Amino acid sequence: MTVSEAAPILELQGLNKSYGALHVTKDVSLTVRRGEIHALIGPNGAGKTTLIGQISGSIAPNSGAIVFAGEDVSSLGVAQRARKGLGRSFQITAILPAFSVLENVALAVQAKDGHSFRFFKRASSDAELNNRAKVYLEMVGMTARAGLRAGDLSHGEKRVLEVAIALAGGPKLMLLDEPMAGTGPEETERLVTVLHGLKAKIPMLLIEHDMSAVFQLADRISVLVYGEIIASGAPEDIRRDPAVREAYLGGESDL
Amino acid sequence: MMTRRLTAVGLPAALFVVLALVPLYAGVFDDRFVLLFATRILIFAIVAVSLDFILGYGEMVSFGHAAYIGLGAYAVGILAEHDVWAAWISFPLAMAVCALFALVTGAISLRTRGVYFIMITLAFGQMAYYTTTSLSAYGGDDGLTMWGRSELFGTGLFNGDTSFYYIVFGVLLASYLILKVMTRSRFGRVLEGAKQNEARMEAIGIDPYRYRLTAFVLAGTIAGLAGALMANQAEFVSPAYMSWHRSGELIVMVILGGMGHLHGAILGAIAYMVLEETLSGYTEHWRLIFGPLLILIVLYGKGGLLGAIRGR
Amino acid sequence: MKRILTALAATAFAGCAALSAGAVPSKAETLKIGLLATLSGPPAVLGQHMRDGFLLGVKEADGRLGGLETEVIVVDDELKPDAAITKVQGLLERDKVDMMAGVVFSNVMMAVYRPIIESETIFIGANSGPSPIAGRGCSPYFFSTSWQNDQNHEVMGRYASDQNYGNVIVMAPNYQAGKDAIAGFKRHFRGNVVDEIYTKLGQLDFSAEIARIADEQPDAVFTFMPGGMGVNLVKQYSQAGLNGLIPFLSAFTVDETTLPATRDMAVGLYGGAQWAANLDNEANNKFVRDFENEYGYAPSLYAAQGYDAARLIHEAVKLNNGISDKQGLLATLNAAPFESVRGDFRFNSNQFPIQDFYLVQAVQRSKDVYITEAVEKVFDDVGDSYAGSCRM
Amino acid sequence: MSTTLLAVQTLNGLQLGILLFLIAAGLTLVFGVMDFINLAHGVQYMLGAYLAVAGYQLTGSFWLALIIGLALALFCGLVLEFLVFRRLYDRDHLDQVLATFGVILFLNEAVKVIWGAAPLSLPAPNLLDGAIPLVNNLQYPVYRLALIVSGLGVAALLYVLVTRTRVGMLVRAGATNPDMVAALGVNIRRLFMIVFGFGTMLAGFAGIMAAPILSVEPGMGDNLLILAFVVIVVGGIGSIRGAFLAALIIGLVDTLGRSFATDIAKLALPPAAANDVGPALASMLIYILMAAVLFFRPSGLFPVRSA
Repeated sequence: MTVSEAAPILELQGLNKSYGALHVTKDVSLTVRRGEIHALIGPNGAGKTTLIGQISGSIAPNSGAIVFAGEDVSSLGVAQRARKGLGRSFQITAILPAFSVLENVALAVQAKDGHSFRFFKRASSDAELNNRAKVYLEMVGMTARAGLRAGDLSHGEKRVLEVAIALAGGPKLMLLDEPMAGTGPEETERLVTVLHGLKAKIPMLLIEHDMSAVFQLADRISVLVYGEIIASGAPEDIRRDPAVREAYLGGESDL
Repeated sequence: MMTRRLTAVGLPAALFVVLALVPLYAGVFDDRFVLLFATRILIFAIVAVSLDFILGYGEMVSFGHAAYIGLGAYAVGILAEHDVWAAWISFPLAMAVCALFALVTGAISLRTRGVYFIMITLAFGQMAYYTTTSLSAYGGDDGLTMWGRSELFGTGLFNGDTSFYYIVFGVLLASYLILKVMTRSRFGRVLEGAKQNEARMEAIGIDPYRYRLTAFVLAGTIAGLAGALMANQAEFVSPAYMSWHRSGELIVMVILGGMGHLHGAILGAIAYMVLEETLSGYTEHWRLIFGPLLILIVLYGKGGLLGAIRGR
Repeated sequence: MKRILTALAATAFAGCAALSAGAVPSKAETLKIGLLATLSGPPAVLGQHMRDGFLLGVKEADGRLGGLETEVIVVDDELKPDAAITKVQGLLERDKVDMMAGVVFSNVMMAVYRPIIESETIFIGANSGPSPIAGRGCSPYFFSTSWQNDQNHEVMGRYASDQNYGNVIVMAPNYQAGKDAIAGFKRHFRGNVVDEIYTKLGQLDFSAEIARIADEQPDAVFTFMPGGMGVNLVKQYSQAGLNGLIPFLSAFTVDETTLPATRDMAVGLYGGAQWAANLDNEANNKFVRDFENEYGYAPSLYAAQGYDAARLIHEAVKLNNGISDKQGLLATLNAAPFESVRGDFRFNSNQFPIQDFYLVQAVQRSKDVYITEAVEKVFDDVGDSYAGSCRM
Repeated sequence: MSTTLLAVQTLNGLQLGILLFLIAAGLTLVFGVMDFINLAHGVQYMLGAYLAVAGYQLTGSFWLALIIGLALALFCGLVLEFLVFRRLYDRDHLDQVLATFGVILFLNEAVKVIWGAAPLSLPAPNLLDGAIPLVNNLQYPVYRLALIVSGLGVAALLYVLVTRTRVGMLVRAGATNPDMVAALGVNIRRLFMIVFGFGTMLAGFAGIMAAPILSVEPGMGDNLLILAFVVIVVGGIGSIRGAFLAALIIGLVDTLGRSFATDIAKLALPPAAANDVGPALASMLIYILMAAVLFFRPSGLFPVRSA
C-alpha cells in the first residue's frame, strides 16, 4: 500500500471562517493520510492560526466539516478531540514549567488513561505512570533530563518535550504548530531527526516556517495564502508551482 | 534538595507540634484566653487551608469564601434553634449545604477566569449575605444566639475548652493531611497543571472544568465544617461572618503565609490574627502599622512568610 | 532546619507572651473596666462619642471611679460580632476586668452578651438595647444607661399620632434594627402607614425613595437611618426640596454625630431621644460644658449615655465601698444612685431605664456648631414594653 | 405606580449610573492598560473627597476646593505610585491585591486620625444649589444635573483621549496587547505613570463630585470599590464604553429594583413576606445581574482583550 492510497486520518471539508467582513478561512479542504507528514505552509497572516484553532477545536468554523479518524468531530471541544487522539504542540511553547520533565509526560499518560479522579495515591510514586512516561522520553531522547524542572530546559529541549507530551497521549495524528520556531540550527536538526523517526508510527500535520525542515520531512505540502489553499501536492510539485512562487515569494525563487 | 524536603515536611510537622502544645502552655500559665484565641485562629486556619487548596493549587481566587463559614454556621445555629443539638446531624448537614452551594455557584463561576471569577464569587457571597440579613425568623442582622454547644454522642466534648480545642485541631490536621495528599495525587496534578497552562491540559485531552469544580466543592465543604465549628466556638451566628471584608481577609491570610503549600495558609492565619490582636493592643490606630507591614511583606518577602522562612 | 524550628517557636511564644501581657490579677483597690465600642469603619464616630463620654466621666472622678484607681481598657469591636467575642474573652480572661461597659451595635451586643453575663461580670450597656436582653434574656448583671431599641421610635410614633398625621411613610434599612424601628414606630402610631420602604444597608443614593415619597405625598415621613446612610438621606431629602414640605421624623438619624456633615440641610428636622443638650439640669449643663471643653465638639446622646454609665459606676461603687461585695454592688447599682444628665432616671424591673423621652429638633447654635434641642416632652417616666417578660 | 414616577425613577437610575461611571472609569483604565488590580482606587476616591473638604475649609469656595482637591489627589496618587505601585506592575494579581489592601487599611486609618471619625460635609456651590421642579412635590437638584453633565463630560473626554491622541492609541494598544507596546520601544513605565496619575485624578474627581450628596466619612470608598468592580466586570475590563454602559445598566437596575421590587413581590406574596423578600431581592439585584451577565458572557459585555 502506498501512502497516497491510505485512508485519510484527517479530512477538512470546505471550512469557512470569517470575523465580520474579514474572511480568514476560505473553503479550505485538506487531507492528512496515515503514514505521512503533511506540511502546511504559507506567509504570515495567511490564516494558519485560525485554521489550527478550527482543527483543534478552540474556534468553530462558520461552515464545513472536520472529519477525524472517520468521525465528524466538528462539534467537539478541544479536550474531547484530544481524547479522540488528536495530539498537538503549540507555536508558543506550552509545557507545564513548574513540573519536572517526567511529570509533564506522566500527566499526558494519565490523561490518556482517563483516571484523573484519583485522590489519594501519590502520583509521583505511581510506578506504572512513570514507566510509561519514560518510554516516551526515550523515544525523543530525553531520558537524561527526566528529573529536571521543565521550565529550566533550553528552548529546543522544550520543543522536544512538547513532542513527547503529544506522543504520550497516544495520538492518531499530531498537529505540530511551528515546532522549529525559535530553535537554533542544531536543535532544529535534532527535532527533524526525532520527527522523522516517528513518521512511520504517527501521521502529522506540520505547520512550519523553516523551509529546509519542511522539505526534509514532508510527504505532501499545502500552501495557504489569504485563507485559501492555492496549491497542494508533493514537495517537488510545490517547488515548481508558479502560483506558489508568485504568492509566496513574489516571484523570487529559492524554494 | 535535601533541605527543601526537610522544609516541606519539617516545617508543617513543627507547626502542628507547637499547635498541639498550646493547651499545655495555657494550662501551665493558667491562661485561658490563649487557648480560646488559639481555637479561633485554628478555625480560621481551616478555612484558609481550604481556600489555599483552590487558590494556591487551582488558581481559583474565591472572593466569596467567607460565605461558607456563614452557611455552615447558620446550618448548625438554625438546627440548634429547633433544638437539634446532635453534631452527627448538624455537622454533616452543614457540610452538605455548603457542598451544594459550592456546586451550584462553582458550576456557574468556573465558566469565567481571573478577575471575572473573583467578582462572580463575590456576587454569590453577597447574595448569601443579603439572604441571611433578611432572615427575620433567625434574628436577621442581629444574629442568632446559640444557647449551648453541639453534642457529640453525649460526651460533652464541645463544652470543655481543651477538648474543643483538640476537636478543632483534629479537624485542621485532618483537612491539612487530606488536602495535602490530594495535591500530590493524579487529581492534584491535573489541578496544578491546569493552573500552569490550561491550553496544554486541553490539548492532552483534559478539560480542567470538572476537576476545578470538584476542588471548589471540596474547599467549600471544608470551610462549611469550619463554619459549624465557629458557630460552636462563638455560640452565636451572624451574617457578619460572610461579609466580603471577611472573604478579603481570608485571601490576605493565604497570600501572607505563602500560597500553594497549605501549611503556609495556617501560618498566614496565625500571623494575621496574632498581629492584629497584638498591634490593636498597643494602639487604636494599629492599621497605620499593619497596612504598611503588609505592603513591605509583598515588596520584600516574595512568597509570603514561607518564602521569608526559606530565605529565598 | 534548626533555624526554622527556632524561628517558629520564637514566633509562637512571642505571640503567646504578647497575648498574656498585662495578665496581672486585679487587686481589691483597683477597678478595671473593659469598654467595648465600635471604633473603626464608617460608624466609628458613634463609638468615639460613647468612649469620650465614658472617659470624661472617669476623668471627672479624678481617674478614680468610686474612689478606686480606675483603668479603662478601650477595645474596638470592629463591628464584627465574632471578633468581638474573642476580644471580650481577652478582657475577661486575660485582663481580668471587673466590669464591662459599652457596645454600640445590637449584633455585637447579642454576640458578647452571653459570655459576659455568664462570667457573672457586671455589664453596663451604654447604647444598644435589643429586645431579647430587655425581655426574656434579662440578667441581674446587665444594666442599661440608654434605652431599649424600640423606644426612640415609639416616641416618634406617639408624636405622629399627637400631630394627627393620618398617612405616614416609614423607611428603614433592611436589617433587624430597621425592622424593629418600624415595629416600634407603629406601636404608638394610630394613623395609617401607607408605605413601608426597606432600603439596602449602607445605601448611598436615596433619590428613588425620595421620588416615591414625593409621589405619594404623605403627611409625614418616619425614618431610622443611622450613620452615613442618614447623612446621605438628609442631604438628598433637603436637595430634593422636601424639607419643610413633608415633615421628617426620625430616630438616630439627626444627631450630633451626623450634624457636622448635614449642617443647614438638617436644621428643623425632628428626632426622638431621651437626651438633648438643652435639657436644663445641673448635671447636664456641667456635662455639655465639660465635654466641649475637653474634646472640642458637641456631645450626642451616645456621649451622654457613656458619661452616665461612668457616673453610675462611680456613685454605686462609692456607696458600696468598693467592688468586693458583688451582690451588694448589684443592689446599689439597681437603685441608680446618681444624677443622670437626662434628669429623671431609675431602673425598671429589667434594669433598663425608666425615663422621659423628647421630641428633639436640629438647630444651629453658632456658626459651626449644630446640635439637637428638646422641644417637647413626649413620654414621661416610661419603661419599655419588654420588661414584663423579664423574670429575675 | 404612575408613569411619571417610572420616568423619574429612570432618571434617578441613570444619574446613579453616571456617578458609578465616574468612579469606575479610572479603575477600568488602570486595570485595562496596566493589568493592575488597584483595590486602593476606593480610598483614592475617599481621599479626593477629604482633600476637597480640607480645601473648602481653607478657602470657603467649592471651585477652589475642587482644584485643590484634584491637585492634591494627583499628588498623593503619584507619591503612592512612586512608593508602592510601580514596584507591583510586574507582580501577579494576588501580590497587587495584598499590597493595595495594605494601602486601604493605612489610608482609611490615616484619614480618621487626621480628620476624625465624624462624617464631614462639602456644600454644593451656590451656583448649583437650587432645584428644578419636576412633578408633584419633587424638585430635581441642580447639583445632580451638574453631576450628570460632569459624568458625560468625563466620558466624552475619555473617548477623545483614547481614540484621538497618541497616548490614547498606546492605551488602546496596551489594553489589547501589552507585550507589543513594550516591544515597540514605548517607555512603558512612563505610560503607566501617566495612566495611573490620570486614574487617580478620576477617582479623586469622583470623590469630590460625590461629596455634596454623600457622606464624607472614613471607609466611604470601600463599598463603592466593590460597586465599581461590579461595573467594570460587567462592562468588560478595560473597556471605557463597557464601563459606561454597564454603569448605566447597574444604576437603572438598582434604582428600579429598589423602587419596585417590593410592589412586585406583593403581587405574588402576602405583604409581610413581600416586605422580607422584596428588599432582600433588591439588595442582591446587581449581583444577580453580574452573575447572569458573566454566565452568558464570561468576559463581560464588551471584552477588550481576546484570550
